[in-house]
Amino acid sequence: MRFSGLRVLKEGLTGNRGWTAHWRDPEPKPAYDILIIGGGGHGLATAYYLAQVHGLRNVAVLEKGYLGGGNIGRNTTIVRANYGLPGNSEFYSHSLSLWEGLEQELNFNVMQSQRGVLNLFHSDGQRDAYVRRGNAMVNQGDDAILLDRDGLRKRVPYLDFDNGRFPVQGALYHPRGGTARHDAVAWGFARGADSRGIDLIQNCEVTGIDVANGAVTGVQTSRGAIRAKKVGIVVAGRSSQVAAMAGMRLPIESHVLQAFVTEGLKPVIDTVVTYGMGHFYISQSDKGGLVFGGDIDMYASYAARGNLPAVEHVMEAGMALMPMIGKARVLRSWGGIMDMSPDGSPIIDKTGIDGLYLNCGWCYGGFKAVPGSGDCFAHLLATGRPHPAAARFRLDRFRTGVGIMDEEGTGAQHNLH
Amino acid sequence: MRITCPLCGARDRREFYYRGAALALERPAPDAGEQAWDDYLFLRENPAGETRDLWYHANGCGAWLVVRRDTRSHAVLEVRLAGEGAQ
Amino acid sequence: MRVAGKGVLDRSRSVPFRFDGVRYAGLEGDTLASALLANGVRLLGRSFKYHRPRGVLTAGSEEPNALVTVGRGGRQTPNTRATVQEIYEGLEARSQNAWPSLKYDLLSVNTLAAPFLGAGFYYKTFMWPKAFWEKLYEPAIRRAAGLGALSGLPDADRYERAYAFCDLLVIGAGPAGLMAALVAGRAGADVILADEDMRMGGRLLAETQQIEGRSGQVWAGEVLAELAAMENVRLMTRTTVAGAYDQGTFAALERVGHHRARAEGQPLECFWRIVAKRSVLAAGALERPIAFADNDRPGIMMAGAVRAYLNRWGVCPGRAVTVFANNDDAHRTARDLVAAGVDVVAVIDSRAEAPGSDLFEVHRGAQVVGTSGRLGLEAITLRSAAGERRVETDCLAVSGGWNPSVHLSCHMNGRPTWREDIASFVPTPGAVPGMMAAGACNGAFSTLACLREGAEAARAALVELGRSVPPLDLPATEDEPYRLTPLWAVAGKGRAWLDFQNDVTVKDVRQAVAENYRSVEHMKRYTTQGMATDQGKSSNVTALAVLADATGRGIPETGTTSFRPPYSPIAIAALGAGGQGKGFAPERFTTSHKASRERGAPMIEAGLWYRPSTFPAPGEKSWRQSCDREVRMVRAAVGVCDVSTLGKIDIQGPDAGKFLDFVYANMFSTLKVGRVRYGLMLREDGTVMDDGTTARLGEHHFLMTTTTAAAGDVMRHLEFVSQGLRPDWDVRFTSVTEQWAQFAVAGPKSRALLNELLDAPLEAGDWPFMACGPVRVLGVAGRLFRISFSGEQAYELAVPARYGDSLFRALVARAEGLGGGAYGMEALNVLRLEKGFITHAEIHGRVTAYDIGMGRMVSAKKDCIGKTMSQRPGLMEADRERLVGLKPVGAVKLITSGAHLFAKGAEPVRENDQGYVTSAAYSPTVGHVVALGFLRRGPERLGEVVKMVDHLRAVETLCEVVDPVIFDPEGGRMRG
Amino acid sequence: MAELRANSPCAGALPLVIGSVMAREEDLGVITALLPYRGRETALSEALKAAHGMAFPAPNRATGKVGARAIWAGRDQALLLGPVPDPALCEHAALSDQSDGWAAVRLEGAGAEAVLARLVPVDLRAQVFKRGHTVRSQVQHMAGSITRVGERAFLILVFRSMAATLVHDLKTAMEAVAARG
Repeated sequence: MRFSGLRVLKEGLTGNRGWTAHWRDPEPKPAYDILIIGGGGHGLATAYYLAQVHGLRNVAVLEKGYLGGGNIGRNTTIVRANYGLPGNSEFYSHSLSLWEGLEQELNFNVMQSQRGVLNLFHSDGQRDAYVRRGNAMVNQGDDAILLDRDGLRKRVPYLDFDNGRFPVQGALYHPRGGTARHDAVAWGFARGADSRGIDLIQNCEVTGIDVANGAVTGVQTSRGAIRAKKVGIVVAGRSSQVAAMAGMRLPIESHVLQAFVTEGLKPVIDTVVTYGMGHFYISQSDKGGLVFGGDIDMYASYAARGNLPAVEHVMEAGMALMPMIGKARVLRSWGGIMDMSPDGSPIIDKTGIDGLYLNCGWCYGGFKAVPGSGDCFAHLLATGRPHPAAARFRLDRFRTGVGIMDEEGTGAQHNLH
Repeated sequence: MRITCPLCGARDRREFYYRGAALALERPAPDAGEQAWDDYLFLRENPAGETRDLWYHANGCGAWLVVRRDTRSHAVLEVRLAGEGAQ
Repeated sequence: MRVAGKGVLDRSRSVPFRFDGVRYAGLEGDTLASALLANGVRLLGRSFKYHRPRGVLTAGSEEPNALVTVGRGGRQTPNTRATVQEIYEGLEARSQNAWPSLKYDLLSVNTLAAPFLGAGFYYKTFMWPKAFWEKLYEPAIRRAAGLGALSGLPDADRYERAYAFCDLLVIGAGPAGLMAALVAGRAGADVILADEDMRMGGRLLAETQQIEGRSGQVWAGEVLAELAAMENVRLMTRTTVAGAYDQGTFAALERVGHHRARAEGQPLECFWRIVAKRSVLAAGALERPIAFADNDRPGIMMAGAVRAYLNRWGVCPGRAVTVFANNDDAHRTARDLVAAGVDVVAVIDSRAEAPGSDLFEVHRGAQVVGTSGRLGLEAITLRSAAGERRVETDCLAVSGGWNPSVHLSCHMNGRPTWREDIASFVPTPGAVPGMMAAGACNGAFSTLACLREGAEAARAALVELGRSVPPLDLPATEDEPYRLTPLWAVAGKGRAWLDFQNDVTVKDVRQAVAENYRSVEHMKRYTTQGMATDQGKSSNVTALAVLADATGRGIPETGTTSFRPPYSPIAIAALGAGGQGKGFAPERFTTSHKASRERGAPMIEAGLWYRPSTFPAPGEKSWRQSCDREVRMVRAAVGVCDVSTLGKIDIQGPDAGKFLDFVYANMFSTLKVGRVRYGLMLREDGTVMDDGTTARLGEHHFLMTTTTAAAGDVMRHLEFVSQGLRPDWDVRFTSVTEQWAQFAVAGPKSRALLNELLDAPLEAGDWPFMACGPVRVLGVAGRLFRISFSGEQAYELAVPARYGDSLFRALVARAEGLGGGAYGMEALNVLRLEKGFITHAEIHGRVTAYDIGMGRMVSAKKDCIGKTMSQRPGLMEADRERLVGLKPVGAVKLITSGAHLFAKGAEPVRENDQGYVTSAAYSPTVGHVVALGFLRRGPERLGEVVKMVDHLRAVETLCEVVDPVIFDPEGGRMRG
Repeated sequence: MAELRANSPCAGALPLVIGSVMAREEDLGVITALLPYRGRETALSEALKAAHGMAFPAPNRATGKVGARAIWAGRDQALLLGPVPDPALCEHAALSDQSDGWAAVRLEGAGAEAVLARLVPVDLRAQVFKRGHTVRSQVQHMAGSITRVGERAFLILVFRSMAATLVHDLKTAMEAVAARG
């Protein structure tokens, strides 16, 4: 069914009885050409692009829970392409270009809103580091503007410019950045993949990966064995467990990142603000809730929930930066499982096992990558060759030291990125 | 979250710095080879369940601790001083 | 209106307050809701989506409808629950989400458009034309959405955070909680009893059952008096335990000042972290509505709430009350009303076997299928065996049964257990370690059962803690069974509300299912059910029952969504109390701070430290003028700079030398006593961690210097290596950063300056470059290091910090006598750039020793941290970006940090990127900008001209690649 | 030739009396970090007793009395407060002069526990934290050392450079406690 204002009108007038399922619930077939393990944003996008770009239909997505139930169901919805290092630069640029026009492509309103992203700086050193990054963005063909104090004050007058512990000097402004409705992205890709014939199989947990003489032959699941020529692992925080089913150890440590939303409020923050000194970022959703978060809790965890020290640090940072949000009440807090890599950059690559492919290491930045990651992973799965925009996301870069992408410069400690 | 420091007793998580897998205590010989060093520095078991990791009592006694924990429940099972038979 | 002889508040104390500008009077102990109901005000708010008129639904914090804004300016508080806000003289509340007024709200037209605004409608439209989403649709949606408004002003109130500890935390002070606290308190345990209400007692304040022949209120008062007298019991009223975290940590919010006019210095709220060895969850239960057509009008309330307003506040929300229920409990509402002399129209009970009454009419097997009344209930439509008829009534008390408050038991990923007999979820034992549920929140609804479970839970907890518990006989009270037959939604046409605030109806849930959003999470996210400010406290269970019915699954199979902290919303200002202004992080001041400020030096942050950027001289208009002067001053005479912020680590022990060899890339065990050496420290991955000088003060005694930024990291790193990797080595270290005030004295006249202060003047020959040792300065024992970060003949003089201020003043005064003076960070940066010395602008975490031209410093003679991995192929590539100096050679003379480097003729695009500038500054010494940067194959390209492009600052400059050391490459001045 | 003047870390900011609580700067005399070498803990303790009359403190404990105290300061570390350390100690431990490294504040009064409950994430109530007990913990955001030196009195140590923040944090908490009445 094609969505449109007219359809909404027609259904409204006829008692909304005509709406049909956005996707089927097919029984798994005994065999597929390609199996994608993980029905989160990245997995669903991969499925969509496999069908849309490469015309592949004999594909299934295996999801142990419900579609979009991973980190795409619990993130802070920021979309941006403001990276500084080769590899990340071209990839996130590619991803952002796919975001622009995603509604029309998917015929589903994912409510992408290019309200801009501000990265604040507090010292000359930070400014210069952001200038270096901004110049890399412009070199890449993306947009970046250096705002001084006054320019920033016009944009976000409610920051505590003068009394803050780390006075705000200015910001790197990325106008094309913004937010999107996270669940809608998963649903839009799911609907798009399903309508192109791809099987989305929920409540189907993968329990084993079958490998024969160095090549993958299929998977074992809670709903029986499924054969496949190629298998793609794209399960974020669960990457290590699934890879272990194929006897692999990954350069991944799983951590918990908390995020927060306040009660609904009338419009007050019309952009995305990132406060480097305090590990704090905030935006306001269309429903009116302030959506914000900070750094990970900093201990390996699969609990998908955090603890108070991280919560309080985020809130203190918020009060230091914009004390006008003090009376906003935190309505809900939650945690997601982040697959942290040794350089803070992702992996989209083949593995040592023929036909087994890997997409992981998105740390806490996976949401904005969803279209790009899906497109690049689909390209790798379909052609066996890396997509040019993701060619540097190699699994072996840590061992060889070639092309490490440590944006934070914090070195090989997984949780520091 | 609270961790019972063998020296200070049960303390709030905010007093501690987290380093990662206790594997970091098993430094390979300089000539152990590429794989050994890849295992040591980058590759992780990353278990969903019992794990051993390193914490530093930064705002406490300054001891490095090896903590046996469950990464699903956050239960703390055992805490020992690093370098004291903890490996 | 008030009902004579009812309620437990002080009738003698009238309290004036305002709502929407109108003056009303209430009584002390009233909430805004009870006071407005007493004044006959029923319309309190508008719903989120359709802006439907809404009134009070509940008598507690779970209220979804009656949300108001309290206060003004920096104290304006939106989305305040009228059912929780206590009235006080001067209280000013306003309705929200309505325009122009609560009565005539323009956006209530939305309700006419409802057919087009069903579940998920916005995902299906607003997509054409593309540009309109951000320009037209989204702004309109955002304006309509949201509820109350922030003032946009900094929060003007005080908040605080605190820690508390106890053996047993009792959550909720109803019958179960009171009993638990009493048992534990009498046993001598360390108890905290916390309750969100202004007054403890829970449902005992709202009911009429007797305990030990006394009213519940009286009994509760006696227990509270006893508890208050116990030293080992802490009573926390107005305190909501909002979250359960690991190892018995709980988050709680105490509302300290919301119930009275602001008092000076008084915190408005206190955020508590409570650590408890054991906890008893006695959070009670929340009544759930029944979904039927137009069940959302003001005047339609929960039956238990009507009882609470009557029995606790002496208020009846209507003149002619009707009850609609599926259980016995709701019949109490009718009984209490009749006893209070209020007209009860009828009790409509969906159960054929419902009990009768001689006090009021009971319609068995009947249902309410519709209501009318524009801004408040006027009549309902009753459907019974006799058919449908209209019944005049201005208050409908509804009960679909009670949902135990399982929330906290689920904060650690536990899922509640479905109990068919009470058609509700109850906590799963063990879901939160050390927590036991008791009373209504555990599905025990009679007063006696609550008392029993409370006592038993406390006893069990104390036994686990190894305490003996004296026996305690339960007071005599009612033990009526809880009888209900589930009724979730009344069949029929029209919109039947589930989530009142978010305007989610039964139809929406059914449509979500039709569109295959069948998982409970999909349904929630697609319809927004349970996502409003009440998080679906009264509506979620009913909604998932409707979902279960629509999908043909059972309720337990359908399951719940996740319960997440906080139980009820908490202000960011409370969670982040103290973070405002300077409180976010400690401030570190050097001993020369005061003197520097007196000299007008602007201070800049360096990590947590403050350091002077320049020392402006009279007449200087820009920092550049001051900086240039300070640089010339150091090169020509002498300058003084506080370098105390650098980390200083005292390292001692037989294995100290061996230890330094292991943590530094280069060799230290060979360093002679009384000498200093520059050291490069690597991370284990082979990248540069830090650099600095280390002095050998004795055979087994070294003093390591770190950069200001990395001081803490290096200390932690050394501890790790010592405790974790080399526990057998005998080496000890401790930070002495704070013990010593240390000043750089740099310039040709540095020795002359020192000689004015040192007890024993320096001869030309002694203290050669990189020498160190003890000295006496103005009679005080200090240390002198012949090291230079400026390229001049320079020393660093250290004295105990107590003398820092005094010594700095003495040094600067004498330096000025020699044509010198103090210099700041800007000059320091220029001086080091002229010499090609690196800082963290260069060693930014991604570079190796090889990249900065120090590859040879990684000693081949020994192992060290980072050595092996620094030899990974990728880190040895000649093609890497490596350190070079840059100077402008074209018409444009500007070089800017953060600019990128390209081959002279190349397009400035990523594919051609060859490097970047890390530091740049104008050098008055050489008369042009000097800069450092990283360039592919840099050292092999000296003399080549490259193009620097800074898109952001619109600068493009031709630069010659030069050696990083631009000034005095032979280092004669430094050694001289 | 001019002499160098000594300044104390909290000079000008203390004393402070708010409600029932008083905060004043404490002059502890010489402060020496004692870090016993491997296997020398007992020998050091003996030497310490011989020279200064107090044993090397066990974790979370302070030994000695006013004027000559040793407070446990972390793994293999104690602070000797007061006396000039006997050179004999050097045989068993690394000694490091920290006389100028710490800001020392005495917090005293009926509300002192309540003030610290707003700053320190450790249970410092009299029934569990008795005279002679000490902890290494944090004071708001600062690493510090807290010792009970009396019925209603605590000794608080933080790094000297953070003295102003310590005073600020104490003052804020003291005001809040006082305002509660």
